[in-house]
Amino acid sequence: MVPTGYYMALSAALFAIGVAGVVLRRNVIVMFMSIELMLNAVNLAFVALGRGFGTADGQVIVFFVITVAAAEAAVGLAIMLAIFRSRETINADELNLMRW
Amino acid sequence: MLIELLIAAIKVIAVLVTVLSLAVVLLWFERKGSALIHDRIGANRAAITGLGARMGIPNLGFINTALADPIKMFTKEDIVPEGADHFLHTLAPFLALFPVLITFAVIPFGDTLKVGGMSINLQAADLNVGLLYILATIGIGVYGIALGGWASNNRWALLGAIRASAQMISYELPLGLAIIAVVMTYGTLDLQVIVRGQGGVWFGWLPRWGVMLQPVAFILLMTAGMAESKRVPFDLPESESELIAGYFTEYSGGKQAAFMLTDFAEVILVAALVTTLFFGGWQVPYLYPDGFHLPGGAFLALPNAAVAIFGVIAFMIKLVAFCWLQTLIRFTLPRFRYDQLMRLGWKGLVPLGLLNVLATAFVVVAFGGPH
Amino acid sequence: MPIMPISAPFPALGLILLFPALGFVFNVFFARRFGRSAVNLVGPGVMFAALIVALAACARLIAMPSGSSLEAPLWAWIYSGSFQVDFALRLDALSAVMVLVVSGVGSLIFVYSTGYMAHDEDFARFFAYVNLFALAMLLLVLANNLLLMFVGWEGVGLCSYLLIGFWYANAQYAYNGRKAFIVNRIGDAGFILGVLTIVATLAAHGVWTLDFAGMKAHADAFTGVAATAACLLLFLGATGKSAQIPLYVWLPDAMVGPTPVSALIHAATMVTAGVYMIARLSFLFTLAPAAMETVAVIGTLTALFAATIALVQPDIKRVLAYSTISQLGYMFMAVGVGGFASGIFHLMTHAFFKGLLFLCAGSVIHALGGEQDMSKMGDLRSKLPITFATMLIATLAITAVPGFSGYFSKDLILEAAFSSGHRVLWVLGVITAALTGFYMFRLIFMTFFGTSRVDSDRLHHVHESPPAMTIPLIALAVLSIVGGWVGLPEGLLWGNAFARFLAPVVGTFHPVAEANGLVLSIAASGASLIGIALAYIMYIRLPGLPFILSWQLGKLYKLLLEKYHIDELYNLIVTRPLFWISTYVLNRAVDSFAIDGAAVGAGLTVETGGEIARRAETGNVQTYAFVYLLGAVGIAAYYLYLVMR
Amino acid sequence: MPLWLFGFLAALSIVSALGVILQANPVHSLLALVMTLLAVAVLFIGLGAVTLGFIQAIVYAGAIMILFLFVIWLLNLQAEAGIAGGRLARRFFGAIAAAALMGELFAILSRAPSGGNLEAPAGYGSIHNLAMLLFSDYLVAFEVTSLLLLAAVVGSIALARRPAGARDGAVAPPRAAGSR
Repeated sequence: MVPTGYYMALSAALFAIGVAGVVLRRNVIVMFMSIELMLNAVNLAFVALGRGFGTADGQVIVFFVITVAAAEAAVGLAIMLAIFRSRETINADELNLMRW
Repeated sequence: MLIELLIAAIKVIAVLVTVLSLAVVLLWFERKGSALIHDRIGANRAAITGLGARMGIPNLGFINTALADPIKMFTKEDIVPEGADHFLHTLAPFLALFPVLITFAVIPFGDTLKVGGMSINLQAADLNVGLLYILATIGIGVYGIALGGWASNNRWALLGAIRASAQMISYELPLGLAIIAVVMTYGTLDLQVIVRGQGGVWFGWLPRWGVMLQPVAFILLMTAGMAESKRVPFDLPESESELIAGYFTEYSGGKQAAFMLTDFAEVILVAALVTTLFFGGWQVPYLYPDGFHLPGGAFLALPNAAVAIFGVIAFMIKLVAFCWLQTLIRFTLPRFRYDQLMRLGWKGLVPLGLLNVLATAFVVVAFGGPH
Repeated sequence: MPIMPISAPFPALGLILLFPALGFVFNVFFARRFGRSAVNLVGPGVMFAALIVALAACARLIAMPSGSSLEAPLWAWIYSGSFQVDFALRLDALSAVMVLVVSGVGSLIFVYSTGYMAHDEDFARFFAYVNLFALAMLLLVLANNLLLMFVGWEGVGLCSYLLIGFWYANAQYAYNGRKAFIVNRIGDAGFILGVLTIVATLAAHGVWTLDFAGMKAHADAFTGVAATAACLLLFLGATGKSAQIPLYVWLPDAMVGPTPVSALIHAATMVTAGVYMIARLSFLFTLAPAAMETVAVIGTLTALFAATIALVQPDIKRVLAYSTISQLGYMFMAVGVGGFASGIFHLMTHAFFKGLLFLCAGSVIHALGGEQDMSKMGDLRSKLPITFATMLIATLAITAVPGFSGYFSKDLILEAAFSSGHRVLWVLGVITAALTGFYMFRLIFMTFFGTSRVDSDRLHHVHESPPAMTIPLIALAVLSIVGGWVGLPEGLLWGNAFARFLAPVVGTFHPVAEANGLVLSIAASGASLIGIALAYIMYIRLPGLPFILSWQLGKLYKLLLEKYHIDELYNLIVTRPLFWISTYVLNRAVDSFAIDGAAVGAGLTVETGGEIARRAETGNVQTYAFVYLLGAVGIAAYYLYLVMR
Repeated sequence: MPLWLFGFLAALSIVSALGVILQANPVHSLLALVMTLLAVAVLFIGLGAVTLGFIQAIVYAGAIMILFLFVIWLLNLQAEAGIAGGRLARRFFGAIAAAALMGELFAILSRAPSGGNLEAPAGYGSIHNLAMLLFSDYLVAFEVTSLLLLAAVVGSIALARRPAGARDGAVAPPRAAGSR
């Protein structure tokens, strides 16, 4: 039996890696993937804690997270397509029209 | 403990060997089947070491061809195109083949066999969420094809890969919907339980096969399954008149063999799924654990081992029959256009599948479901 | 052993509301698609459907023991702690009379409207409004609690406003609509305060209900002061809705709406809502004698006052409008002296003959292509025979000629006034009866007799109205005659069946003074006949006399013609000061200086701040993410600090 | 789940997660992400959330990630010129901040109550168990999610469709791995 704490540590590590990806990578798609990584880290924490407390509510939350991630991916990727069509790039450093 | 491991290993090896050799047999099926339909003789030149024919030894038919084809492929040069992604180019065929092969783990090919004091479940892995597992492996199988096409650094290959992945993702939906209807009918995801649920007869003579309960799901699963295996009439990803060979244009030798093996394994997988879900799997009509109970009231007692072996044989017969059916369809129907393919999937099969699920739900609620 | 009253569930009451609601929805959303004939079918059709349901419900009610009621609790409406109000309908004897009047007269007027509005492009909007009005009015009379009744009360007010300004392209019409709405608001404020007084009074006794039945059961909670205050406030609402002194000024101006609207809303149904409300709350008003006195006096004064104005008005619809105010005064006089049943009786007969009068006037106006000035009419009886005949019947009814419906109801009111000891009011009422006879027959003579003063270019267009308009006229004429026969004098045939029917709801009238009904009746009828005779002399025998009189009594004539300058007075003491305050205090001082200054100052502050802060807006998502990350690290660090400390 | 298996899966998921952010080629990043997802899915199954593990594999790895792959192809993304470059200072401090966040999360999560590692009840994580919760306590959320999905479908179609008249040439045809 693996202690819940181990899962939490793994979750923390995955989350931090995701955060690093968002801050370090300039490619918007990879940033997006890093966000998915963070979502997964949180999902893992939900399921592990749910198991620790013997309740399935954590799993239901993860179910919703997956659904929302699907919606988010569809819309986000569509936005990227639209951006790419007009600006020919999805490099985060070059997408800075929304400023003063 | 040790003996259990041994039995498990034997089951796994048996399943793999069966599938792989069936795939080779299918290759011969294809050649002979197409010949039959095209009204020609078909492959008849292969003979062991090429001497047989000369020495007057009769051609050993499918054994020769079936052996000659793989040997030919595996001895050819393995070419990786310039500018290709080396790592992925090598990984892709196995990424495609692997998920299909492991899917067979949950297909039950026989009833429980009692040997000595042990009862052996004739199923490589007794998973109580077998159908979910099948959906998952089918979903993962897309990657091999997609990455193979992308890694080849070839426009035709990439187009083929895009077509393949779009097609497979689209047809996963009707496939899943068909499976959901079956799950609702039997109230379980365990394939062995579903097969057991198809034992016995109605009205004293009609086998209780799933196709009687879920004819629409059968058609859906068959169609979507054939689309998943990317064969005529759904072979747009590799349509030779448009894309040379689609996603495996740049493959040769053993890696191409792996891709072709994937195709044949998928055909077998569809046949296995159809058999398991709709045609009673290993169930033999009128055969019960204690022997045959014929409709007229006649009874023929059989030992457990004989019943189990009958089951396995019945399963194999049904499997081969559905493989043959797919081969026939392949050489009977012309290829779809891409828009027709998508329209059939999204506007035809998906709504049909949803309606079927709805109807099943009504029936289950109205007449009492599995619970 | 007497048969106990019962209250039976009757969910079909909801249908009475549902049909007009469906008609409203249809006319709003689908009329354009289906066209005029569909609207002409649906508009009156839903009213007839409601009428049929109402008849079925009333038949059911009459079959039950006296004092019974039908209940239809539709859904829970306001549930706030112990204060609970349901959306529930109730049909007892009083609301049965009202529902029949509203849906019956309403149906006929709707049919009439299909003819009257035949040349109007906006017929769908018209029928949408009147269907909505029917819905609100039926809700008003069917509501089983005061709050729901108020919903209907406000709803009819809204529809009245919409329909007065129906031809909104005319600025004066739109202004009149606003005037009606605003004057009604003043009354409604009184109504709301009255409701709140009742809630507060009952709540002080631990009772949280606005059900009429519940309030009646706890009527002992009202002490004299509370009852008087509540009743006076509610009566203020009634003066607004029912056009009594001092809030009557909107009704004459409301005549700019389409004539069927004047007939339905501003004569037959909506304006009687105040009378209905007081009758409905009779158990409360009887606890407040001072309020009752006020009601009676105001009613009588209004009756006399409006009748004097009606004497000289040249506009046919204005005469009828002041006549309506005057008749409403009679009704308030009746309920004020305690004759609730008589008031409701007059309400019903008035709905018949006044609706008919307006419809006939509409027919005349229709025939003359929009002419409303009686000095440009005359000698129309041969050209408009049906209109003339029916209008004459209605006029005989309103002037209380014996045998016609108005006679029975007005007689009962005057008898009630006299026998309750209000002799002065009785005298004023009789004078008003004489005035009524005069101005109504003045109207008839000026319109249908004498020499034709119609513009020559209009004369050859004059024609009798189409059957869609004349059939309702005939139906209402029949009702104007026989409608009063349900309340005959005591001892004659079935006697006053109407009062007996209503008695369980509004109580019975208790005379305090001896009175000989026959003598009183002869006196009142005599007064009416004197008025009629005067009109005959002045407008048939000596057609020059009115001019001489108006010249001789110039000042009085002018005063009456100018309606006692009440509108100007209100302008001076209410409207002008309000405008002054709006312009100089609210607009210049508060709005321009304080509010605009604050807004501009805030804007400047924000602009300057933004100028500085916007430098942080680099447009680079990753920078934002980085700052966000720093924030997250900081918060996590603070949390750790709190935990570890 | 035995500890060794957990250790293996944890290592696999961390290595592939690092792969997501360190690979220059987006397709490789994506493959690494799929690997992470599958490792986490197996962890779910090990935790008793069998259904969820398979849903993760089917929906996340099998569908959402393919969507990513499509977009990468459509946008014709090439390898990034290394992780360095651009705003170096921010990257440097960003990495430090991420590391600090990881440390803090370790510290915080190690204090989190973790329940008692109870024995899982019968049927824990099964479809039946999950469905009972979804269609009772979480029904409203479930229905709202369906609306969200519908909105996402409509929204992404509206965003991604080409304006009329720009049918051809708006996006360059996809290029495969090695083409420059």
